[in-house]
Amino acid sequence: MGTAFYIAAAVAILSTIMVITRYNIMHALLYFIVSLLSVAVVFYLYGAPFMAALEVIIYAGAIMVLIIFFVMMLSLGSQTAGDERSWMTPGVWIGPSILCIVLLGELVFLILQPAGPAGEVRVVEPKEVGLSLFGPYILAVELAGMLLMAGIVGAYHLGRQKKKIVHRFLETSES
Amino acid sequence: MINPTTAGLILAGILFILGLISMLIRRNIIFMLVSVEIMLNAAGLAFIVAASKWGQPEGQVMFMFILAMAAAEVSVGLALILQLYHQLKTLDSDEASRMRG
Amino acid sequence: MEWMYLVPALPFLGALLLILFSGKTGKAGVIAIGCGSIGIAALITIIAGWQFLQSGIPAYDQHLWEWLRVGDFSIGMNLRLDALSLAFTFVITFVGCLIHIYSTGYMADDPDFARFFACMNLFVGSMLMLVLADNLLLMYLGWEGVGLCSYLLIGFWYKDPENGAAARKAFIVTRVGDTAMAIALFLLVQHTGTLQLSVVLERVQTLWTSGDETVVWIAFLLLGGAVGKSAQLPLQTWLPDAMAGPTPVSALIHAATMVTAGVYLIARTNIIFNLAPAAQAAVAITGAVTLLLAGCSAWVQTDIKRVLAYSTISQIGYMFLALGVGAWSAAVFHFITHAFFKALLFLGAGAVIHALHHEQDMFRMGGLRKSLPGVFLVFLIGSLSLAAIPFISSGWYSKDQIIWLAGVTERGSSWYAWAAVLGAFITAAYTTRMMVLVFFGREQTHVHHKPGPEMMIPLYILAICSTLAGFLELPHTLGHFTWLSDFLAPVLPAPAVLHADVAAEWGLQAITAGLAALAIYLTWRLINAPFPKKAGAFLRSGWGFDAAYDVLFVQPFVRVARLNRKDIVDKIYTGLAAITRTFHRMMSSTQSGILRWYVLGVVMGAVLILSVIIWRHSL
Amino acid sequence: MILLAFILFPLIGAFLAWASAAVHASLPRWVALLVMLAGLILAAGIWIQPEPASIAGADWRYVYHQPWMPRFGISLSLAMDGLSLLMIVLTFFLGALAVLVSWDEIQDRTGFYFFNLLFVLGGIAGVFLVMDLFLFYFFWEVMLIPMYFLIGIWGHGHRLYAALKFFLFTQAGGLLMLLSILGLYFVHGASTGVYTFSYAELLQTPMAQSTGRWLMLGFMAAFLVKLPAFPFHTWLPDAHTEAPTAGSVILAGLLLKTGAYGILRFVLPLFPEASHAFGEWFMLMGAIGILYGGQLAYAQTDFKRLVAYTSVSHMGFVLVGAFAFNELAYQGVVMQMITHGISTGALFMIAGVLYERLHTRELEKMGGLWAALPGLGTITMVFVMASLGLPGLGNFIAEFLILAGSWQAYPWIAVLAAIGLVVATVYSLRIMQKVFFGISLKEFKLKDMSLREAVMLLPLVIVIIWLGLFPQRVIDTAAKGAPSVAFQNKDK
Repeated sequence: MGTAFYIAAAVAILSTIMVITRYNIMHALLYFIVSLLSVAVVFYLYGAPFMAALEVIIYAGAIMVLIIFFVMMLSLGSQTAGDERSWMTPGVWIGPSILCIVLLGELVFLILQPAGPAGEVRVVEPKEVGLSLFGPYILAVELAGMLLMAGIVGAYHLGRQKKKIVHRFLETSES
Repeated sequence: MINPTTAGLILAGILFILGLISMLIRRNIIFMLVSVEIMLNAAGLAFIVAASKWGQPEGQVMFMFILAMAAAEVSVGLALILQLYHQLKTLDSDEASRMRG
Repeated sequence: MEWMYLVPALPFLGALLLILFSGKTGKAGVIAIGCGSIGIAALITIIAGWQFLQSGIPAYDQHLWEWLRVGDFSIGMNLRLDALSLAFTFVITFVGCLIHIYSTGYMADDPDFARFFACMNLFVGSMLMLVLADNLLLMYLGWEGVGLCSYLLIGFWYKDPENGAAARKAFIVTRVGDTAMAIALFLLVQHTGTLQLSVVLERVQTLWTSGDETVVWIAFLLLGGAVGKSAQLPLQTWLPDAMAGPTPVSALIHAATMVTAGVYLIARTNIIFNLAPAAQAAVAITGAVTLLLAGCSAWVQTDIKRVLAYSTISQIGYMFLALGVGAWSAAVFHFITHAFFKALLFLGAGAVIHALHHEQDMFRMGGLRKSLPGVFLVFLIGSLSLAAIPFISSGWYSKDQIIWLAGVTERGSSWYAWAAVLGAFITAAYTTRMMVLVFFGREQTHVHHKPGPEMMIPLYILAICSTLAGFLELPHTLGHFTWLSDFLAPVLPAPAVLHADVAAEWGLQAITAGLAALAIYLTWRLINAPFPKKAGAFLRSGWGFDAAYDVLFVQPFVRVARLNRKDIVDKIYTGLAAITRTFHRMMSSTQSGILRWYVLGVVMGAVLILSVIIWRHSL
Repeated sequence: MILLAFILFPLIGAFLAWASAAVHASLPRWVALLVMLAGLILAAGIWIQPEPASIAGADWRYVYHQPWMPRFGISLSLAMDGLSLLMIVLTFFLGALAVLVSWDEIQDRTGFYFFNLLFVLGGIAGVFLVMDLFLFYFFWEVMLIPMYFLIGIWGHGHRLYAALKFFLFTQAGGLLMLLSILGLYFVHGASTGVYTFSYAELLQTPMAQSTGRWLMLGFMAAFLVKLPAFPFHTWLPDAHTEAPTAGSVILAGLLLKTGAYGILRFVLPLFPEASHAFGEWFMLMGAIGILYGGQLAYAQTDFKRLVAYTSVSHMGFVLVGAFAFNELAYQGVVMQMITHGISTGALFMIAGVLYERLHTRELEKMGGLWAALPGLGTITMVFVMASLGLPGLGNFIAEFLILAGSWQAYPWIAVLAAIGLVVATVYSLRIMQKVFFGISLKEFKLKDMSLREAVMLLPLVIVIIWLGLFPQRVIDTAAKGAPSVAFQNKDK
């Protein structure tokens, strides 16, 4: 495990911290892209070059850009940042942080438990991945395809600008 | 020196926890979506590390599924946020609490 | 004798008619039905009694119908006429008839005339059922029936809540005794398998020997029933309060007949008591103590009817004493004379009360000797009997027999005899006090209207009877005439006299007579002497029994009832409901709709699960 | 077939009554009354006619059997013996009176009201006749739900609370019974290979001691709640108080009897061993119920609530008698079921009559009514006396037999129960004092009983006196329906 990993890991952690502390959503998203890129480096270091490429292309490229465009479309200006500032008072941090650090401690403890022989990093070729994807996991692939399809349809349906629909339950509770 | 698997998993854990903290403290619903993405990504990292430890392709296969799911989730999630924003004129998730028991 | 069933049936029928046609028959109709049914019953009794005496059979049974039969256990609606029941039936119908006639005058102005006669008829019917029953269950029917009528008639003037309270007290206190009696019946059913009196008494003798535990229990429980009905210690408290009823009721029910039901019961089951010496001793002690305590209470009363009530308790104490020493026929003898003279006294008192517009306080009476000479005369005759003035009063013959036998029978003791003598002294004292206060001295309340013939004629008849009834039996000292005990002999065994000494009897009679005379003299002289206030109040309240029962039983019951009105058990279920509701609220409040809280829940769950894993791992 | 008629009469009548409401609002009353009278005549006819030869070696008078779901061993199996016959007569007698009671009281949605009323009665008739445990549970539920509506729709102030409480209590008990029925079904199937709900077959189920005891407790749960026994009685005062008069009459007169009937018909014969084992405890429970119910009855200020607690007290006698295991007590229990139905039903009717005149049930607001209502007072007196067990009235026979029988089993429990007689006197006389005696608070100008009220109360008076003086007819009939186990001495 070389220096490259530690640098990439440090960048990933730092940028993620930046993500969760920003008030401006644009800044946060850009930091998240940095985080994703460094995680892609880590993927590469763990012998998954194809996955690293996918991480960059789909996650950082497609998904993040989708969110960024979405944010831009809603044109959330400084008002949101102000909201964010007012919501994220230091007091809000304390409880969740303690809880999560406890959780992290437990995770680390479990990870550090000796389990099996410590192996070196082994490269798994994209070919192998492809073979097993379209071999034993073909059904899962189909399902993933259907999920994406459903995502498209759902997004289209929900995203349509139609006249304001108030759900009947919401309506009754309002009255 | 800790071995690569442990190091990778700890990194995944840290990233996941950071996402979780974000999830807990944010009220802006877009940020919450992003937090979910952070956590999904961390989970994917754990799979990759595991794949490299055992030298098996299954970990990477799982990552691909996570990727596909994240994509679908983001698209539907964003559409929902859009609707919510149109109806409530805010992104505060606490405002969308009318379906309480 | 075949018409015997009509004796109880006619009063019942009369009561039924009076209830069904209440208010539609007019006063004459009510009188015709009420008095007529009892009168005919009395006639039938006399005829049946005559036939019975002629036939010489020990008992006449009449089977009406089968009441209930479960397996081997069978109870018939059967009547049985024998010497004992004939004596009681005669007194009941005869005195009952006279009191009915008297009531037509006494109650003439009452708006509930018909109801009064319905209840009275019902009472006579039940009482006849009680004495004519051939089995204990049927006797129990009459037993409770007279209790009901007593309740109805004590509370006859229902508008006053105090009368209602007195009525309920009478019913409830006697019910306590009745329950004891019921348990005795269960024991008899269990061991003898029947309640038919003749069979029970037969089997009892083969099942147990004298003093066996079970038979003693049975006897004690029967005694419990008897003391309840006959107002003996410790259940005597209801009788003085029962005077709240109209005076004819007091005369008929609370003096002449119903209260002697206990005497009848014990006399009827004399074989059982014979087998249970402890219980029989308890009967005697109950009688002796009661006659003294009640006599003392009678001494200090101000209400004329309460004097008579306590005197009744005391006189029944004499009967119990007689029963307790095995002088069965003496008890019945005293019952007969007492029925006459006490009915006479009550009716006389009623005439006084009626004449003075319902004034019952003796200290507001006085001097009535002149304004009510007829009443004075009969009252005097009754009082002489009550005070047991030798030779000319029936009370003397019967009471003297008891006093004598209490000392000399096998189960007797000189203590009993002395208690009885002392009781005679007290009796003479309070009787004199009553006479003096009511009829002598200065007239304090003016007489409004004199009693009419329908009231006076029964009084005269009773006066004659209470003089003549004494001659049914004469003591050894006066020729030893024993017609009544001979007549009762098939049912009631003769007392086991240990040492019949005529000289001693003379002596006892002399002492008794002397004490009575002394009592009369002292009372006459000291009528206005001051009496210690506290002791007077204590005696007047009947030795504090009422207060004690109030604290011991009534108050706790009422208090618990009041506290627990809402039913504490329900709290378990409402508590359960409240807990469920609280859970519901807690669970429902977690569904706040705020997303972050849900996430927090997930996180906490994860922490928890991992903690468990680590904990198990580290084990 | 005649047995089917007893169930179908009320059920079909129920629908007819509902339908006839569309024609005229008062028509359902007549339909209901006719149906009930027809049933009563039929039942009385069976009772009067000489007994037919017993069927199948048992004491059955009539048997009707029709396979229904043979796959699960469920059949439409009806049978009538002396016990069922008496209960059926009582059902139709009180049912007819309940219709009369509701004549003027119910003016709202009469069709649906009489539909429910008749449906309850149909369910009760079913419970008394059915000899298949599956159908027994079915009818057990059938009588529950219309009763819920009767209380919940036509009741007084807190009717919804009372109805819900009634429903929850009885339903909880009923579900435990269902569990036990299923348990018995499978235990029987496992040991004999025959899976059946038939009562006759299940009678001889061999089972382990502990199994039998648990199953018996399941059955008892339903019956104790229904009876109701202390400490499961608390639904009763609420339900009785809030129900319309006819509802109270049916509740007290019939529904409670299904619990007692269940004990006699199912618990004792199906689980003789367990019944003997737990007998003393259940008797103690009954004795506590007698005293506790009496104590609480004394404390009440609401007329109907008071009467409701007297029911608790009186049904305690049933429990005491049922587990005494001898013929005296058994006959007493049957008598108590009938006489309690009549006397308590009558007291509820009287409460209803008073409510129609005074518009209150509070005892504190009554008093001195004798002057205005001597007729009603006389009748009340009869039933108050019945309730305290005056000899000459039916209740005395019942209580005497129960106590005499239970004395032979456990004397100390009989003593406790006998103390109940004193308590009964205390609370019963309180009714008379508070309602009819004492000073009247105001000058009541009330009319005494109307013809309709006389017609519904006088038969009850006659019957209660008849039962007190000539109980033999009932005893003879009931003897032909006694579960044989009831006579077994516990020593055997």
